[in-house]
Amino acid sequence: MANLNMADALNLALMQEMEKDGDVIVFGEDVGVDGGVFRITDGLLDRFGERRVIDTPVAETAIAGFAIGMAAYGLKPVGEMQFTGFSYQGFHQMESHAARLRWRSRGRYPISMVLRMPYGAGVHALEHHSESREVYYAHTPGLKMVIPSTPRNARALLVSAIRDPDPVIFFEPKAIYRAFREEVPEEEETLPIGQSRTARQGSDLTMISYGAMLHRTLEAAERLADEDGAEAEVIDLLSLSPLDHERFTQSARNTGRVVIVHEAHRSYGPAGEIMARLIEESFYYLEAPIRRVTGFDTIVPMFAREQDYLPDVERILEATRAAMND
Amino acid sequence: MANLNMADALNLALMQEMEKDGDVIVFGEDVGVDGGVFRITDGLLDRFGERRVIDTPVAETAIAGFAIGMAAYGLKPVGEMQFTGFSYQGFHQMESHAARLRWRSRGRYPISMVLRMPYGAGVHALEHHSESREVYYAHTPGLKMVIPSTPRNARALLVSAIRDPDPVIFFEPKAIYRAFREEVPEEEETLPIGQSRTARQGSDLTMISYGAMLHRTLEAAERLADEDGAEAEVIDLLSLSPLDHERFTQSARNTGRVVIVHEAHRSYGPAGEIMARLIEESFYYLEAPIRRVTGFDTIVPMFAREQDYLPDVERILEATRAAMND
Amino acid sequence: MPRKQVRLEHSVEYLSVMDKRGRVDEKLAPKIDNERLLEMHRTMLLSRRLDEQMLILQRQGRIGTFAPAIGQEGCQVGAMAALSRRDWFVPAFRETSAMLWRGFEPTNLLLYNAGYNEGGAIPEDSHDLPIAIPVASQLPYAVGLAYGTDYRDTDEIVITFFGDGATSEGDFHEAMNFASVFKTPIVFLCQNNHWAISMPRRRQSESKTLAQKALAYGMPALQIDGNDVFAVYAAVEEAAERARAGKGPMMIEAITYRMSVHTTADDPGKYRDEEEVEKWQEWDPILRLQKYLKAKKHLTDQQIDELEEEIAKQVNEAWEKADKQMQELDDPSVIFDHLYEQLPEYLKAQRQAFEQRLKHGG
Amino acid sequence: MPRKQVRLEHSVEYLSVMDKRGRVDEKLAPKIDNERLLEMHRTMLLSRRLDEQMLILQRQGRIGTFAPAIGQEGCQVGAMAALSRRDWFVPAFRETSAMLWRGFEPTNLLLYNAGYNEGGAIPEDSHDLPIAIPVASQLPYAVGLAYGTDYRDTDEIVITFFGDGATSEGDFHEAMNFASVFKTPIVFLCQNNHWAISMPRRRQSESKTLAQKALAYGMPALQIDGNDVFAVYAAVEEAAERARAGKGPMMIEAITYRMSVHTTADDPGKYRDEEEVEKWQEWDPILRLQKYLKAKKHLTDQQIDELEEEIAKQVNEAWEKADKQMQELDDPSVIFDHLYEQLPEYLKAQRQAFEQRLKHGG
Ligand SMILES: Cc1ncc(C[n+]2csc(CCOP(=O)(O)OP(=O)(O)O)c2C)c(N)n1
Ligand SMILES: Cc1ncc(C[n+]2csc(CCOP(=O)(O)OP(=O)(O)O)c2C)c(N)n1
Ligand SMILES: [Mg+2]
Ligand SMILES: [Mg+2]
Repeated sequence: MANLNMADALNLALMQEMEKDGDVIVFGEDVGVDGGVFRITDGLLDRFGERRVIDTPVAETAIAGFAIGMAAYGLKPVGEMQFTGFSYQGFHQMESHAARLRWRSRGRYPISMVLRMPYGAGVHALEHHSESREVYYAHTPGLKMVIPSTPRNARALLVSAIRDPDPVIFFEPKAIYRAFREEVPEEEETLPIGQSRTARQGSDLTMISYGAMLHRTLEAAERLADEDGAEAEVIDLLSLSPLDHERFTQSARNTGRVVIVHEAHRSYGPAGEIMARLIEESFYYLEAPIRRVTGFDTIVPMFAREQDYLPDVERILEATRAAMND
Repeated sequence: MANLNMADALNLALMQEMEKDGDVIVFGEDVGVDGGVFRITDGLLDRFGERRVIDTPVAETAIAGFAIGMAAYGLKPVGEMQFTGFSYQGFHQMESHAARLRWRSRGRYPISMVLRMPYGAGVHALEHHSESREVYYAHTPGLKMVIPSTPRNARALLVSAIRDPDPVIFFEPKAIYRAFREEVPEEEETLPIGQSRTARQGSDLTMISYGAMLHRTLEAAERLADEDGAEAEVIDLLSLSPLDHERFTQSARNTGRVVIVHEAHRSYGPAGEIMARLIEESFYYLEAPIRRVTGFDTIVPMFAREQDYLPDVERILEATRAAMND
Repeated sequence: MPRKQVRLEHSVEYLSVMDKRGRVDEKLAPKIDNERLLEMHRTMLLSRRLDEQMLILQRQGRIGTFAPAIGQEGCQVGAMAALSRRDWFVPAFRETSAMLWRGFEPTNLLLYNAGYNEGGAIPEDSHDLPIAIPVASQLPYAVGLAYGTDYRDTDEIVITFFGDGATSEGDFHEAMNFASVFKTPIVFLCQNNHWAISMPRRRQSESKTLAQKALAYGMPALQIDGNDVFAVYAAVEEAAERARAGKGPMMIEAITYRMSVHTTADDPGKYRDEEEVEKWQEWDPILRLQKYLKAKKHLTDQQIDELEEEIAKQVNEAWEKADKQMQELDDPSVIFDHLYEQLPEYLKAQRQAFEQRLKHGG
Repeated sequence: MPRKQVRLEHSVEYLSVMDKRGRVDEKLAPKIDNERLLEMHRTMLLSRRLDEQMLILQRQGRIGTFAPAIGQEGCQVGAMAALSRRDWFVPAFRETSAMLWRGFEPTNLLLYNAGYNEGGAIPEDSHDLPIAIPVASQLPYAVGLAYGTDYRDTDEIVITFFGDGATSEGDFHEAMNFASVFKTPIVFLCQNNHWAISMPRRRQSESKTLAQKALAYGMPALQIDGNDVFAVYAAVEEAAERARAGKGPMMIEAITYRMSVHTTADDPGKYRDEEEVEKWQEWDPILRLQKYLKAKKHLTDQQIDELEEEIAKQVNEAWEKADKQMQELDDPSVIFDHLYEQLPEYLKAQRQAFEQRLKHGG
C-alpha cells in the first residue's frame, strides 16, 4: 500500500505492466527523457530503454498509426497524446483504423491498444489544453473510452485498458492528477471496463458524474446532506463506452430524481446519452425532470475564466435542489 | 420554377451565389474538371474559371485550412470534402481554427465559410462512405451544422450557409441526391439557419428527424395514419446546431409522445440531445417514454447489409406504435 | 552569389530494366527463375481478367463500386514476388494483383466487392493487412507494423502501397518521417499511375519526381519504370535487403498508368483524353512481359491461349462460388460481429432486438 | 550502377551575413537604414526584457504558462522588418518579438498570458493573425490567406512562422504542397531552435537540413543563420520579392536557439545540458547586433543603458496597466462573446442563466 496521487498511480500502472509484459510499449511526444509533460511516464525510459519508451516527433497522426500498427502486429502499445486538444490531428486514424481493423479483417487484427490523454479544465493552461470532448470518442463504434476519478481506480483502469483486447481511449482528468492521494495497493488491481461504481450511497436523488467533476458532485452531495438532509446516491461512470447504464438507471428507479454533471459542453454532450438511457429504462419512475449541469456551449475560455465555464458546487447544488423540489 | 433533384438544386445554389458574389470560391478534390464525384459542382469551372473553382490535391487538412485562411481574408470559401468519412483528416482544422478564430481574435476574423460533404448510407458505396457522424460537428462550439432534406430546402439552406457569417458544416444526404424532384424557384431563396420546419402536421404524436431519414419517417407517418388512424406531426430539424428545440418541444407538449429517427449511431447520437431538450422543456407533458430509432452502435456494414443498419419504415412504425400504445 | 551550397546526402535515380519491346538489360536484371516468372505472369493475367469480369459484373449491378488495377499488374506482382510470404503486405485499395499474388481468393474479392464484409476476412496466419480506403491512411500503421517486426527481432519487413495522390496527404508525411527516424524495416512503394481520380500527377505536386519527397526525410529513393516487372522486382529486392539489414526504409516511385476508370463510379471521359490511354497501351506490363517470355521461349502463343482459357474458367468459377455464398450468407445479424472481442451488453441488446425483428419477419 | 541520375530543380544553400563578433559581409548585407536598424534593436531588447519580466511574473503566479522567445528575437524581428505592414503575419505561439514589431501591445500580451481572452484581441485594420497553439496548424490557413491576397490582386504577401518540431506534422506537408501547387505568395519561416520541448532537432527528422524538405514540393529553400538579423532580413526580403512577383512560395530554415524554457511549465534540466545553452549565448542575436551597432558607432554603451532603463519602465507600465485592466475586467459573461456573429437562442439562454446566477452572487 502506498499513498499516491493519480499521476503516481498511473505511473505505477505503466511500470508494473511494462515489467510484467515485454510487449507493452510506451510512446508519444516527450514521454521519454522528459518523462511526459505531466510526468506520468517518468522513470520508464531509464528502466525499460529506448526500444520500449519512445520519444516521437511532433506528429499525432503518426503516433496513433504507430500504435495501430504495433497492435496489429501483436504488441501492446500505449500511446500518449499530449493533450486531448491535439488528439484530433490523429482522430482519423482512430476512427478509420483503430476502431475498425478487427472488424474489417473479420477478427484477424484485433487492435489492443491504449491512447492516453489528459483532458479537462482547471489547471490554468493555454488554449486547447482544457477541453472535455469525450463524445468524439464515445460516439465512435469500435472504440472503448474510460475516465478514472481517483488514484486507485485510475491505476486499476489503466491496467485493464492495457490488457483489454480492444482499443481504449483513456482520458486522464489532469485537474486532479495531483489533487489528492489515496491508498493504492502494491499488488496488481484491475477494474472491468464498462463498469460504473457507486461513489456515495443515498436514496433521495441520483447524481451521475465522472472524472474531475465527480469530486464537485460529491461535494455537492455532502452539502445537500448537511444542509438539506437529503441523501444523494452518486454514480461514478468510469467508462463512457461501453456505458454501464444498469447501475444508474437502477438508482434512478429508486430515487426518481436525477442530476448529471460533466464539464463537457452541454449540447450533444454525454448527458444526452445518459438521459436517453434513463428514459428508456426508468421513465415511469422519474418524479422530476432530469437535470444536467455541464460546461457551456462555449469554447472553454482562457484560464482567468475557466472556473466560470466549469460546473461548480453551487451550480450543482442548485440543480440538485431544483430536482429535489420538483 | 424548375423541377429539380437535390443534386441539381445544390448546383443551382452554387451557380447563383457565385454569379452574384465574386468572393465565393469553390474547391476540393475533383470539384473542377470532373464536376465533383456526385456532380454537385458540375459546370462551375467552365463558368467561373480556375481561380474560383479549384481542383485541389488529396489533402483534407489543407482543404479545411485553405477555407479558413480565405475566410479570414474576407472571401467566401465553399470547400468540399468528398465524403464525411474523409473529413476527419481535416477535423482538427475545423475544431481548432474554423470554430475559434472569430473568438480568438475577439471578432477580427469571422470565419464565414461552408464545408460541404455528402453523408449517410444507402448508395451502395464502399467502406467509410456511408457514415452519419453529425455529432462530431454538432458538439463543437463555434461551428454551425445543417442537413437539408429536399431539393428546395437544400438549395435555400446552401445559399444561407454561404452568406452566413459563421462557419457552417453542410451535410448532404447523398442517398436522396437524385431520389426525387421538387419545384425550385429560379429566384433566390434562403432559409434561416437554426430553424426547423413542420414537414407534416398532426396532433397524436411527434416525430423528429432530418436528412434522408426524414422521408422514411414521413412514410411511417402516412402508414400510421392509414393503418392506425393516428396523425403524427413530423418535424424536420434542418439544423442540428443551433438546434431549434422550440418547435419540437412545443409539438411534444401537444402530443405527449415522441419518436426520434436518425441513421447516426445510437449511443451519443443526436437523439440524446433532442431527448435532453424535451426533458428540459416538455417533461411534464410526456405521456410515454420518448423512443429513438437509430443506426446501431456498429460500424456501418458494407453495402449488402447497409439497409439492415439503417432505420427502416417498419422499425420506425414499431417504435411509433409502441409510443402510441404506452 | 557567395552562399554556401549544402551537400545533401541523397539523390534520385531512375531505373528501368526492360524496354517497351520486352528486351531486358541483363546487367540490371534481377535473378528470377522461370517458374516464378511464369507464376508472376499468370497472376498478372488473372488480375487483368478478374478486373475485366468485375467491370462487367458491376455494370450488371451484381457487384458494387471497385477500383480496377488494370495497367498496374506488373508493378504489384513484381513487387510482391521480390518478397517473402512472411513479409507484411499493407495495401491501399487498388492492389488486386498484389492480393492475388499473396493468395487472396478471387471469391473473397468478389464477395467484398459485392458488399459483404465476409469477403474482407484475413486468414489467421496471413501477413496481409486488409484494404485501406482512406487515402494514405495505411502508411502510419504500416510503420507501426514495421516497428513490431523489428522489435521482435524477426527478419520480416513491411511493404506498403500508395498512389501519387496519397503523397499529398499528411499521413504520408508523418509516416515517412517516423519510418526514417525509427529506422523501421519498410518499403514505401508509390504507384504513380498519373491520376488521382481526375487530378493529373502534374497538378498533384510541383515536385519533378515523387521520389524526391523522400529526401525530406533523409530517406533513399528510387524512381523506376513501374510497368517493367524486372525493374520493380529489382528495386523492391534492393529496398527489402536494406530494410532487412537494419538500414531502414526506402521509397520507390513506380511510374505506371491507371489504364481503366478510377473506380466504377468514375467517368474518365470527363477529364482525360483517350489518346493518353492509348499511348500507354504500348507500355502494358502484361504485353511487355509476354514479349519477353516469348522471345526467351518461355511461353508460346498457344500456351497463352490455354492460360487465358484456364483463367477465364477460374474467374467464372470464383464468381459462381461467390454468388452461391451470397445466397447462403443470409444472416444479417453478422453486422454485430467483430466489433469488439466480446459484444458489450448494450450491443447485445441491440443485436437481440434486431434478431427478434428478423424472426418476426420484420 | 548504370542508373540514370534524375536532375532535381532545386538545391539548398546556406546564408550568413554577420559573424559571431558582429562583423558583416557588406556584399551580402541587405540595405537597412540606421533608424530602422535601431528600431529593430529596440524591439529585440524589449522582447527580451518583457519575456524576462514575464518569467518572474509567472513564478509569482501572476500570469500563466507562456513560451518565451528568448534567443529568437533576431530571427523574428529581422523577418518582420523586411516586410510591409500590409503583409500578413501568421504566427505560431512563440512570436513575441515579431508581435511587438508589428505593434502588438505588451499590455495585451500580458493580459493574454494572464488568461484573459481580451488580450488576444486583434485590431480591425491589422494584418496579424492571432497566436496559434496547435503545432503547424497555422500553416494551412496561412496558405488560404495567401490565396486570398493573390485572388484580390493585391501585392500583399504572407509570412508564417513555425518551429523545427512543426515540420513533422501533416499540416506542414499539406500546406507546403498547396502553397507550391497554387503558387501562393507566402514565406514559410521555420525557426529551427534546436528543440521541440524535449526533442532535439536531430531526432525530429533524419534529414540533414529542414530546408531540404521544401524540395519535396519543388519549392526553393534557403538555410540561414537565424541569429543574424541581416541574414534573416536578406532571406525574407528575397523570398518576399519572389512571392510578390508571382513566383510562389519559398521556405527559409533559420538556425536559431531556444535559450530559455520551452514554456514556463517546462524544466529543460530534465533533457539538455547547460553547456549547450552557454555555447549558444555567444550567438545571442541581441549581443551580436549590439556589437555591430557599436562598431559602426550607431549605438554607445551609454545609449544602451538608457534604452534598457526606458524599456524597463515600459515593461513595468505595461504590467501595471494590464494588472489594472484585469481588475476592471470583472464581467465573466464575456465567455459568451464572439462565438458567433449573433448568439443563437440556446446560447442566449445559457448566458442569461449564467448572468442570473452572477447577479444573485452565485
Ligand atoms: C482521405 C481520403 N480522401 C479522399 C478519398 C477519395 N478518393 C479515393 S481514391 C482518391 C484518389 C487517390 O489517388 P491515388 O493516391 O493516386 O491512388 P489511385 O486512385 O490512383 O490508385 C480519392 C481522392 C479517400 N478515399 N480518402
Ligand atoms: C498539434 C500539437 N501537438 C502537440 C502540442 C504540444 N506542443 C506544444 S509546443 C511543442 C513542440 C513544438 O516544437 P517546435 O515546432 O520546434 O516549436 P518551438 O516550441 O521550438 O517554438 C509541442 C509538442 C501542440 N501544441 N500541438
Ligand atoms: Mg494515382
Ligand atoms: Mg523548436
